[in-house]
Amino acid sequence: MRGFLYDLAILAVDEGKAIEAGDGGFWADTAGIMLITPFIAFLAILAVGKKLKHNGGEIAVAALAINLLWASVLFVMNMTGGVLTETTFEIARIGSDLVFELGWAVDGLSIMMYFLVNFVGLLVFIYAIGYMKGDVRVHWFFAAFSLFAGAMLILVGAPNLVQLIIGWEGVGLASYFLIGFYWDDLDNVKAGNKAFMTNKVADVGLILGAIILGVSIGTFDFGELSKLAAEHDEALGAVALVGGLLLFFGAMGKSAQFPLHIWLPDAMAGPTPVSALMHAATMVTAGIYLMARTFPLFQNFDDLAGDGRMWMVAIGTITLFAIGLLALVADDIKKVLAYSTVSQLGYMMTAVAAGGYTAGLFHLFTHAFFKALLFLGAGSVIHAVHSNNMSDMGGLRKYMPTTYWTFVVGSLALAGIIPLAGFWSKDEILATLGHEGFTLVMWIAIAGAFVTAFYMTRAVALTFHGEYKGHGEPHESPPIMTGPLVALAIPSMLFGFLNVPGLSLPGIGNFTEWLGVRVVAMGDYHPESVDWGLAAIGLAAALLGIALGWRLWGPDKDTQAARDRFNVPVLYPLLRRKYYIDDAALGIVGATTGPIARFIDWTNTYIFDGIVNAVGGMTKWLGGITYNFLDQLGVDGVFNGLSAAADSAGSSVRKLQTGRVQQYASGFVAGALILVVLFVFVI
Amino acid sequence: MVVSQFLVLAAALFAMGVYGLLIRRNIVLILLSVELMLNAVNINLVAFESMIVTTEALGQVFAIFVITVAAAEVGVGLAIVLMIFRNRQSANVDELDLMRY
Amino acid sequence: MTPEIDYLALAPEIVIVVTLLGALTLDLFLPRPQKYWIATLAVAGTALALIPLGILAINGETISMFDGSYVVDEFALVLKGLFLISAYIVFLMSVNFIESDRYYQGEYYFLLLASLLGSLVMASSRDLIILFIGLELVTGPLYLLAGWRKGDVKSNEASMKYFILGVLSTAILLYGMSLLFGLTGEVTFAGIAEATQGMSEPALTMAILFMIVGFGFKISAVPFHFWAPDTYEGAPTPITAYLSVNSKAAGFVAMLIVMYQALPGQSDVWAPALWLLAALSMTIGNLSALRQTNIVRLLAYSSIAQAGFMLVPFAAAAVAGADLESAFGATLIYLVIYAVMNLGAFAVVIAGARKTGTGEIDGWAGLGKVDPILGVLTATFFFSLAGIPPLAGWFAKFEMFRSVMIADPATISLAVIAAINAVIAFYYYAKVIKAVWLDDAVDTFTDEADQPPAGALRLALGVSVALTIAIGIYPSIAAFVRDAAQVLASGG
Amino acid sequence: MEWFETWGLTITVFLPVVGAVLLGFIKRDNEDALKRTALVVSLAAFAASVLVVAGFDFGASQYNTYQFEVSETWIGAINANYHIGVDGISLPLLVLSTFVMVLAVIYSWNHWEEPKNPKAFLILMLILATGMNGTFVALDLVLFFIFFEIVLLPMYFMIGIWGDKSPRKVPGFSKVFETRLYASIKFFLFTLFGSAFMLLGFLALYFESGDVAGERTFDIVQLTELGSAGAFTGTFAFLVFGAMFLGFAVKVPMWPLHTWLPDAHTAAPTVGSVLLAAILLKLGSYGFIRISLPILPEEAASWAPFIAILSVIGIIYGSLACLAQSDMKRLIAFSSVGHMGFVMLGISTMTDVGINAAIIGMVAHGLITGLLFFLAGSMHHRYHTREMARLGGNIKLMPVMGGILAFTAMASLGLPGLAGFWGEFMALVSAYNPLDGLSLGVFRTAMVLGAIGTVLTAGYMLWMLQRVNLGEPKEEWEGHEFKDVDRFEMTAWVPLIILIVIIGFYPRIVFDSTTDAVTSLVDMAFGSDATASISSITGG
Repeated sequence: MRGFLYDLAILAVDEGKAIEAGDGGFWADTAGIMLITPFIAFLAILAVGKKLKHNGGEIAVAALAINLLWASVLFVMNMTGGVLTETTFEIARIGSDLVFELGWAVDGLSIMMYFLVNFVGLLVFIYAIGYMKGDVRVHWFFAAFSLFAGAMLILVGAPNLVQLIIGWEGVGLASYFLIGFYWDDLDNVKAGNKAFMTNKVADVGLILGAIILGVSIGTFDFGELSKLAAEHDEALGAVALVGGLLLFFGAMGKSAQFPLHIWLPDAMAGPTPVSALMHAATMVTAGIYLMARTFPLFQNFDDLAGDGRMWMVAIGTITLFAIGLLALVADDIKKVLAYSTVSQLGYMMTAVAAGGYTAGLFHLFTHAFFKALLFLGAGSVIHAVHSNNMSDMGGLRKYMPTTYWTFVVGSLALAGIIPLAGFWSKDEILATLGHEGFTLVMWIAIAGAFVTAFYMTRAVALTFHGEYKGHGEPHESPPIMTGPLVALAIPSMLFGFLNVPGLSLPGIGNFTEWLGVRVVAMGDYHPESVDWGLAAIGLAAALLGIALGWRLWGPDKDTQAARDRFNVPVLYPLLRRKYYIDDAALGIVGATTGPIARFIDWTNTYIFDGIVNAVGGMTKWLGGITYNFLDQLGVDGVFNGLSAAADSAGSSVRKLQTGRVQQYASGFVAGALILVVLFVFVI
Repeated sequence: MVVSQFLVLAAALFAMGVYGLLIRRNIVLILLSVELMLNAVNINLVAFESMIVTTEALGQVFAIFVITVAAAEVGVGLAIVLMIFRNRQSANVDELDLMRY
Repeated sequence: MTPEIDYLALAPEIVIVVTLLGALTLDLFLPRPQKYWIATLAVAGTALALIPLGILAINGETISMFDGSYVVDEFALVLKGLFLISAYIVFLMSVNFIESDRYYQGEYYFLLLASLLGSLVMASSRDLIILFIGLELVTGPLYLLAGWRKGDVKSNEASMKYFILGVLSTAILLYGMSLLFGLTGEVTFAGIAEATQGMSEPALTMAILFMIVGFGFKISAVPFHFWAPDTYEGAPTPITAYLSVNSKAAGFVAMLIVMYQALPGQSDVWAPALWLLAALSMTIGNLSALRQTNIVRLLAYSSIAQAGFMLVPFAAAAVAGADLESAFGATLIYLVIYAVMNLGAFAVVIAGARKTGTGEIDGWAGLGKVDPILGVLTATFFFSLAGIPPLAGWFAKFEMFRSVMIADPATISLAVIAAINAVIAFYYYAKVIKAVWLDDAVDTFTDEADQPPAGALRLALGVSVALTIAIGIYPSIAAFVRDAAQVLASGG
Repeated sequence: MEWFETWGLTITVFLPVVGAVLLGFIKRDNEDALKRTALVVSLAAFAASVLVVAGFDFGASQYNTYQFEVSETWIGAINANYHIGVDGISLPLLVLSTFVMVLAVIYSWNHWEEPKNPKAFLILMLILATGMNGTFVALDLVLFFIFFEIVLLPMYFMIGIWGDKSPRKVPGFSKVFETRLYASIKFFLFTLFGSAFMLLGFLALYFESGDVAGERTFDIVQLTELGSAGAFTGTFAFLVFGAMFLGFAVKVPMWPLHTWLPDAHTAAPTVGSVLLAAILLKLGSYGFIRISLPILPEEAASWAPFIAILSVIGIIYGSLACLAQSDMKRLIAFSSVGHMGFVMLGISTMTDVGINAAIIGMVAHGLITGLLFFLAGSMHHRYHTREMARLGGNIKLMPVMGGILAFTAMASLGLPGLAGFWGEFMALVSAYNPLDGLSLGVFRTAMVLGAIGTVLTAGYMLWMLQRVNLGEPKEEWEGHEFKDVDRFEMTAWVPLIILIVIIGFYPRIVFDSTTDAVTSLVDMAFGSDATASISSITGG
């Protein structure tokens, strides 16, 4: 059936904007297969995975390959005309009109995500077959990984909030499993717990938000929600602010927004493919996706689109800049990438919150490719040197060229160097921010671009340049791993052109249009033409970052050594006076960025982590109090006390039984007399 | 005729009986106290009968029954006394406190 | 003029009289080894007496003799049935118990039959004198039976205590009766009921209270209960059973008749008084039972508490618009059910003591593993006493509660007290079950442990367990007692 | 099938006890015969209940109309009848009960606690089954009371005889008790205390019905009609509700009457804990839905905020207590307090959503916590300890068992897509928008606290997994041969797992039975404007 999206499309038409969309026919009706195959793979791998050559890797890959077929077909159909339909079936009906449904939406947004998840997912799975070879319980790895894919697809395909929650917690579960994949070491388990618990806290927001919105409008259906939002429905308006902010809080958890980002760096405890697919490309973007799905809600109600938006943009901004700085001091290459991911998520969130629906999603789209690429590259390196620390690397470019070149491509894309993908998407964000009047934010974002380029350059330099400081003889990874690197490098380079403002590719239009007719009904902004001035500034910031980074961590020995002194900047001028000007420049940079970064690192470790640990400890302590004092002594004590009392009463009462017959008789007579006195004279 | 004197007498006897039963240690004397109480009852009955004359002289009849039963009771009582005396060469109730609590 | 006598109506009593005379004569001629014939005779006689009872019940007409002083109506029949059946069970318990003793069986059965006769007479009495005779006939023989083990000082002491307090209570009871007679000039209950209608007179109040004290002794209600534990412990167990069932029942019946028949108009006096006794008996009885270590003493206190429960319905009678029938019926039903399950409990005690060689609860540890059947029986009877469904006890408690659920602070408060006591009571009943099933066996078992209980005892157990479960699952069996209640409840 | 219409329920209820009698005649040492008989009997009872489902007309479920109804005079004198029947509300619970009983029998096939005595154990189990099934179908207060109490006896013996023998120091007492003894008597006394007052409440209703309707009755159907017509109000209703509340709240158990539960669950033998958690706790909440709410609607509404508050305290409190446990089984026991808190929260909203939530919550909790106790039992069977400090790396020693434990823990923390989610989620939904006239403040606070409760739940469940399942096994288990899940355990557990998933993704299989009945129940109790709380503010 055409479903809610179609209604919305009609709504768009009412606003006089032309849309033409097919119902996707067979491919859309059967799109649900994509939501199921990974679960079949999951069970199959658990059942027979151990016995297979690649421990079930082939099953997982096969499943995603099938999915990618559907995803691609739909993607193309959507380019060439648009697809718009949903399929749902009822899983519960309470009373007359509280209905729960499962199903799959097929529209620009979900198709984009289907494609993203399945494309990147497939490559990562293939890569993982090589990466995980010979590792422990590989079959469990692929099982859990397939579980993730399924849950993620359920999430992105969700036509309503409830199914979204199901997928949402599902991916959380998978990430718990995979972060704690090496559970023999309890630290990894704790990292998994931390991720799950942080998200669970955020989910309280999601669930309450869903309830408040859903109950208020009588359905959890996204279409209804958007429609009513577009109509400025009163019942919805009444709860828009609180509901919207609660949803945003939920999004903050999954998408690692400050201050709930703390779990993501720890999540790097999982195998690298996991970090690539879940903690960079797809899962962490679920929050952005949620914001996009419910975008009309955030646009059409003054309080939410006003003050509410301020808060959300602020959070996003802090995230994109402050957390980005942390990447400067990390030595673990995966940590560098993790912080960078958080900062990029900050960009997306800022954009979507600011009303840049397309901008945010486009950055989500491009980022998925080059961040996955970077992680896989890092994985390839780690696989080679058996260490996460850049202090054990260096000079690897001659050992592993493919990895090097693809990694550089990814870095440049991330840094936002024209004409790579990152440049266009980041530029669109800047443009949107400027247009929506967040000028300050826009400048912070530009500074962020500088920082991004800065730390990526550092990463590249320390990893691939200088001389090798690790042990053994590093070697290029097998084709099964480099293949995906290349396959990801290409889109990282080219996909920027999919959405050059004002450029409509022949026959297929551009990303903005694919994202679907729904946008038009939501009064979002997307630039119609490139603002080259702004682009130039952004580009300049990036280049500056690269230049300084290169100067600071460039390949000559001294500065390679300087990297170590960089952590103690006060001493630095005393040790090196040679290039005075450079020293000055370096001094300034070192003296400023260093302490700031370390301060933020400190707050990160001691305040936000601290809070989490404190909360955890506190809760346990409270539990102790509740149980040992309240329960055992208090509530329970009352019960025990009572019976103890009855007991002693019994012993005292029975003392009456002295055995002396005449005392009995006295009691007898006394009783009689008391009765008489009582009833004859008193009453 | 006036009944009240008889009633007072009866009450007094009854009270004495109770008193005796409570303080006497020797079982035989206790039995006698019981006799006192029962006779108090008889006096009551007869006195009442003399006040309200019933066709079947119920008072006297009742009294006779009481006397009979009293006799029986004392018979039983003495039997028990005998039994106890056999076992412990004493008729003192204070010593009977094997069972208590 | 000679009063016309309906011999069929008197048949049960007559049969018993013949039996007890027979027992006496047989005892003269039988050599010691054959003495068990006396037991057989007693059992047979009791069973026989049930036949005319049945006929009368079927005729169902009320026969009144001696100017209404001696009435055989449904109510009387129900009670006679109760007395006969419970006596029957007690005889069954006695057979081996007494055989194992070296004392005179002849007298034993003679006295027991005499006491039974007393209770039969009393059930029909509708007049102070006959009531008094009946009561004394019930108690008199028991004084002696309590001391049946002549050589055993404990037994002596038991009978002595029982006797002294018994006569004291008799005296007080009689004093009350005499006052009542004096105030009304009547001895028949009907007459008294008329005369006391609406009478308000301190002397009358005193008379009523004295009679309550008298009955209170028989039903061992607090504070007239002191004799019970000691006597129960000292007396031979079958006699204890008889004391705790028949003579208690006799006391209750007397109380029921007098209160509902003779003094319905004075309920505002006796109901509050009995409220007090009920509350005291339940509470004191249960609390004291908590700490008992001897199973018989525990049952003694339990029977005190149970008496308290049985008194509860009386208390309801005072409340305006109270349903006397249901109150009366409640006590009666409780009495019947209590009789069945308490006899069962004592039968278990006899069998158990035979196996474990002790009456101490701890000594029973692990009995359930040695003799599961006996263990199950123990659980059945004690849970039933605690009032746990689906065993007969629940219905007794249920009816008791039902009778007091009248919108009145007095009754509601009593109901709450009863409810709390029901919970306390469970604790000490469970103590026995815990010992039998939950505790690990201590090997104090006698060499007889592996043998099943003697035939007669098995029969006794069988009868009572069957009744306990049957009534519990299908209480209508016991509910017919209520019809009997209707005869009297509404004041005759 | 005509005859089945009349006999179906009776068979379902009494077949087990008949089986118990049969077992009585089988030699004690003939273990196989005993087990087989028990299995056949419990299977037959389950089959009967399934036939009931098959013959159940889901279309016609106006509340207070029952199917497979039987009404025979039982205690004529007090007008108490053998009146039984099922409707959409009791049907799922009845099936749950017969179903879990079968699994319990299968599980105990090779899991006997010391002192080993299969005969006694199986007999008790079957008696228990009769009590539980009976409670769910009883339509007469006296009958309900009887079944409600019958359950106690077998459970008392199960805990007392086969329970945990370790010593336990009890505050307030000088001497140290054996856990099983302490727990069994505590369990019994608590429940007895509650049900004594419950009985008083029933009796009060009985008399009142006489005054208002002319004829005194214990019949739930008639009383419901009277109640929904507003016959019982004022102080009377208040007291009666209070009395019944005591009875049910102890059984649920609601804070602060819960303290019997951790001890009973911990001390009971595995199968005992399973049945206790899966079915017995439901008797209380079922009582609220079947008796308190329809018969005393107005009173229920005025008690609702109070109940909601207690429920929420229970949720938070239970979860916090879990975080302090060192004994795995005790942790699971405490988790029940929290989960039943959600059930009661749902009921307390007095809405169709809430009550549906409660019912599916009961079913889910039955399956999940039942499975958790199975697992705890099996692990204790192998490790001979439940101290989480000594466990660890279980999933390495026993991958299958560890996996199932992880799965169940996830289900228990209410993971969406598994059965546990719906009860919690819908309870929160209903709490956001309770029956018109109830204090929004209280219930919405309750909603928020409840949501926070879910976080705590996740917290202790993960914590348990971390300490039991993950990490490296402790040295003391070096060289131990651990037998992973055996086939009896599998047979007993797999059905539960499947059901948990199915209900998680397709809750209709429960709701289709309950929803109409619940809706019309709420209609009947509070007037039709009260139902469809969702639409009541959106106007559809």
